Amino acid sequence: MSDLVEIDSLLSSNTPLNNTEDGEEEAMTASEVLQKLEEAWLNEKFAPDLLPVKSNLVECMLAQIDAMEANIATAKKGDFRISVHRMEIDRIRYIISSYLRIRLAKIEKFTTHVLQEEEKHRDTDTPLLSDAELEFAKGYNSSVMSHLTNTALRHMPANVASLNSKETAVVPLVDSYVFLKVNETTENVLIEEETVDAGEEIMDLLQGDQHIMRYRPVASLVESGAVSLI
Amino acid sequence: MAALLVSSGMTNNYFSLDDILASQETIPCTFNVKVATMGYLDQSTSDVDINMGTKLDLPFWLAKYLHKGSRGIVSVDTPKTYKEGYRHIFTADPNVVDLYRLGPYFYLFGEKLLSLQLPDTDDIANVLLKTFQGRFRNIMDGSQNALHSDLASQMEKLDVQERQLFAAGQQGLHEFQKWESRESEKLSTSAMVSNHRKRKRIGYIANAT
Amino acid sequence: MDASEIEFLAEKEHVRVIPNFSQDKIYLISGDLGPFSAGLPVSIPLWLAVNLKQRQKCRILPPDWMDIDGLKDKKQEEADSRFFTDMPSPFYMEITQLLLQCATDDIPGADEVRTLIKDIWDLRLAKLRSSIDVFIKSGASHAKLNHLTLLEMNTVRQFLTKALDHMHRLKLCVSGDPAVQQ
Amino acid sequence: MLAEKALDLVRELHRSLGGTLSPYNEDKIRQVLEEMQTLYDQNKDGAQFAAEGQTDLISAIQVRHAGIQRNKRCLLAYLYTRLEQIRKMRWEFGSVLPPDVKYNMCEQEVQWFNQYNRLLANYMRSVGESGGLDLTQDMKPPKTLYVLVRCIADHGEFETQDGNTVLFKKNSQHYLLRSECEHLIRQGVLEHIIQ
Repeated sequence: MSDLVEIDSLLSSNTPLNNTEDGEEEAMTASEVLQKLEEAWLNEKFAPDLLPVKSNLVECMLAQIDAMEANIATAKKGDFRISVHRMEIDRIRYIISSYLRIRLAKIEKFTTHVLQEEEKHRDTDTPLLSDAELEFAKGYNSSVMSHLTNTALRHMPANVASLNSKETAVVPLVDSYVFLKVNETTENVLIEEETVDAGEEIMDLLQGDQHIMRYRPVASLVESGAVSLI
Repeated sequence: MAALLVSSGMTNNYFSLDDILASQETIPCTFNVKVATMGYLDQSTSDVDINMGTKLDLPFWLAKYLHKGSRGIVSVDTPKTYKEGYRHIFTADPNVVDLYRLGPYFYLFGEKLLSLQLPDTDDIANVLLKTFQGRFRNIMDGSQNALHSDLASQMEKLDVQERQLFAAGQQGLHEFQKWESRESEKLSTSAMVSNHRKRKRIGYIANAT
Repeated sequence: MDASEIEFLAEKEHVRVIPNFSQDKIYLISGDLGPFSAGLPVSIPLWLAVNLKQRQKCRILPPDWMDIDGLKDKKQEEADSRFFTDMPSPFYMEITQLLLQCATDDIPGADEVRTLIKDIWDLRLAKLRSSIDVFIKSGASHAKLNHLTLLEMNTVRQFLTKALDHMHRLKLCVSGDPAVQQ
Repeated sequence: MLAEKALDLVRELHRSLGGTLSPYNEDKIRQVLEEMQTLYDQNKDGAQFAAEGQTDLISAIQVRHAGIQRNKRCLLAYLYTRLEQIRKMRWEFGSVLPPDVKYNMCEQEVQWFNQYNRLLANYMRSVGESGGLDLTQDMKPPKTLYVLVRCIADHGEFETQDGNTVLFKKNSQHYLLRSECEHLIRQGVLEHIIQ
């Protein structure tokens, strides 16, 4: 019982967690991490393409859940708080599972494209995939390719017996429409490129406003957090 | 399982079955050269070759391939449905037209046609957009209200993409109603499992008789 | 998105309850709750409030806006306005649904509240449909949707985005964009 | 017409989408591959004569080449779309498929299913620090910790997380942790009852 209180206070939202990477101090409380994770989940859900992975947030929340579960295990049976903590754990686990599932579905759908993009991201601060996702993507890609090869391609005439991945890669439709909410006022956003019969269209996105528009013009704003997909 | 379905729409990708079916729609072609030994493509004659000047309806994928380049093997003409006569009908009253019968991939095939640079390309492009805008309200109202009336007849005149749109409208409404009646709270058997069950039951009955 | 997921988001909203038990602060990952003192109001997330109510451990205090006269005015305002009015809660529908399901006895005039909220919802949805029609006919490329709630958006999400995606492609065709014409 | 059989494959699969997987049409696949080979052989012969100046053969070569490409696209789309369906089955049926569903798959597809199963299991095991996360669970937002369920069919004994054993007898009702019976509900063994 005393254990519960002790670890509980460790996990109180007032205690900043050390969520640092490459030496940069960035202290966030558990509830802030959860909030960020929830935003990442919704953005991922609505964005037509795969967004850079938020491994830190996922790992941090999983660790919190583990600690809380260890905690519950030591608590006295029938403690009112156990069910409350359990319900919260269920809610957080749902967000994490759903987030990772949506990512897997995109990785499977756009495998070739995702692997190409990952090349560009790999050595930056914002890798597209986690290590586990990368391994999964490679495995998935090769399983599909060898299936197509074994069942069809290798029985085809030599001049057509391979796949041109440029031609066949399934790519996300970044021109799809999305709903969004503006978090930070951003001026002069290019909404429509200039076309033959219409000029370009520029507008200001004001904090608090909600819009429906194509994803492409705001893709970078989603990544920076200036807008959220809803 | 909706969470696992990345918004798909009609992607024009290499593996898309819809795109393959849309590119099977035919286009009136005239052969500019003789094509030896391929006479069997023309079912109206028993000639061994296709002779110069032969008129033949070819599927889009073949017409496009033979048309490209400056010395095109075939010349292409606008399919009847996209010619001026029909374009007038679409603009005058888009809602009475049975696009499925004329299509069924009215828009998708229409988009493909544009790449052939027919003389009336601009007019075709315009009529595609105007037709959709003109039919939109009916599709929306139908999909939001057609709960008790006959769905099949509502959807009959819609082209494939319009049907998908209609279905999306219906689904949004149904999901909301399921939520309102608290049905969405219930954990349920996955769709494939219950489909499989039903099918099996039908199978047993069929075997028994 | 599933309506049940929007409900899930709505369940984070706080409501005030009067517990019939006492309990020290609970340190949740999402923030501290309590302390709970029997008979004293305390603000907790809806998911917990519903759970406590089901276990008969609290009485729920309806949100300020869940009041018959206020809702009548709101309904009139919505009917009079061409635009969507600002709702007192971005999750008005979900909160009403959940509270009326588990805590009818705590909501004065529960049936009338239900009817009024549903009327407001219907007014707003009708407005949404006609504005969608105007939007598509105008051929505009984007629209501002202020004051529209998540659940309202969601009932037309797939339909509207599909329709706009389709129209976008057709517009590219008209402007002769070669990207479409493969 | 050229590539007619390949189109049949596509039509056949397109009709069955949304339902259960249609039987793997090995026969037709073989015919498509044969047509491709025939067109290719004819083109090889044709190329020789064309080189000798017979230009009407060059256009024939182009027609046949378009046919080869079309056959290829239809066949690959058929196989690829089936994989997408099979992948979906892993999420809906679980890691073991009913025999009659498996019956409609070819040997390589069964192998692919097993491979996908392994890939997914490896991935799920690697999530987090403590033994992974089962992503095929928690498919809906949680509402309650415990759920009331009814057995749709006899399913033998079941050990709950707290060490008790319950007997899943047809029509018997149980009050279980949601997390331990969600799979069985999705697979149609148990039915969730809302009070």
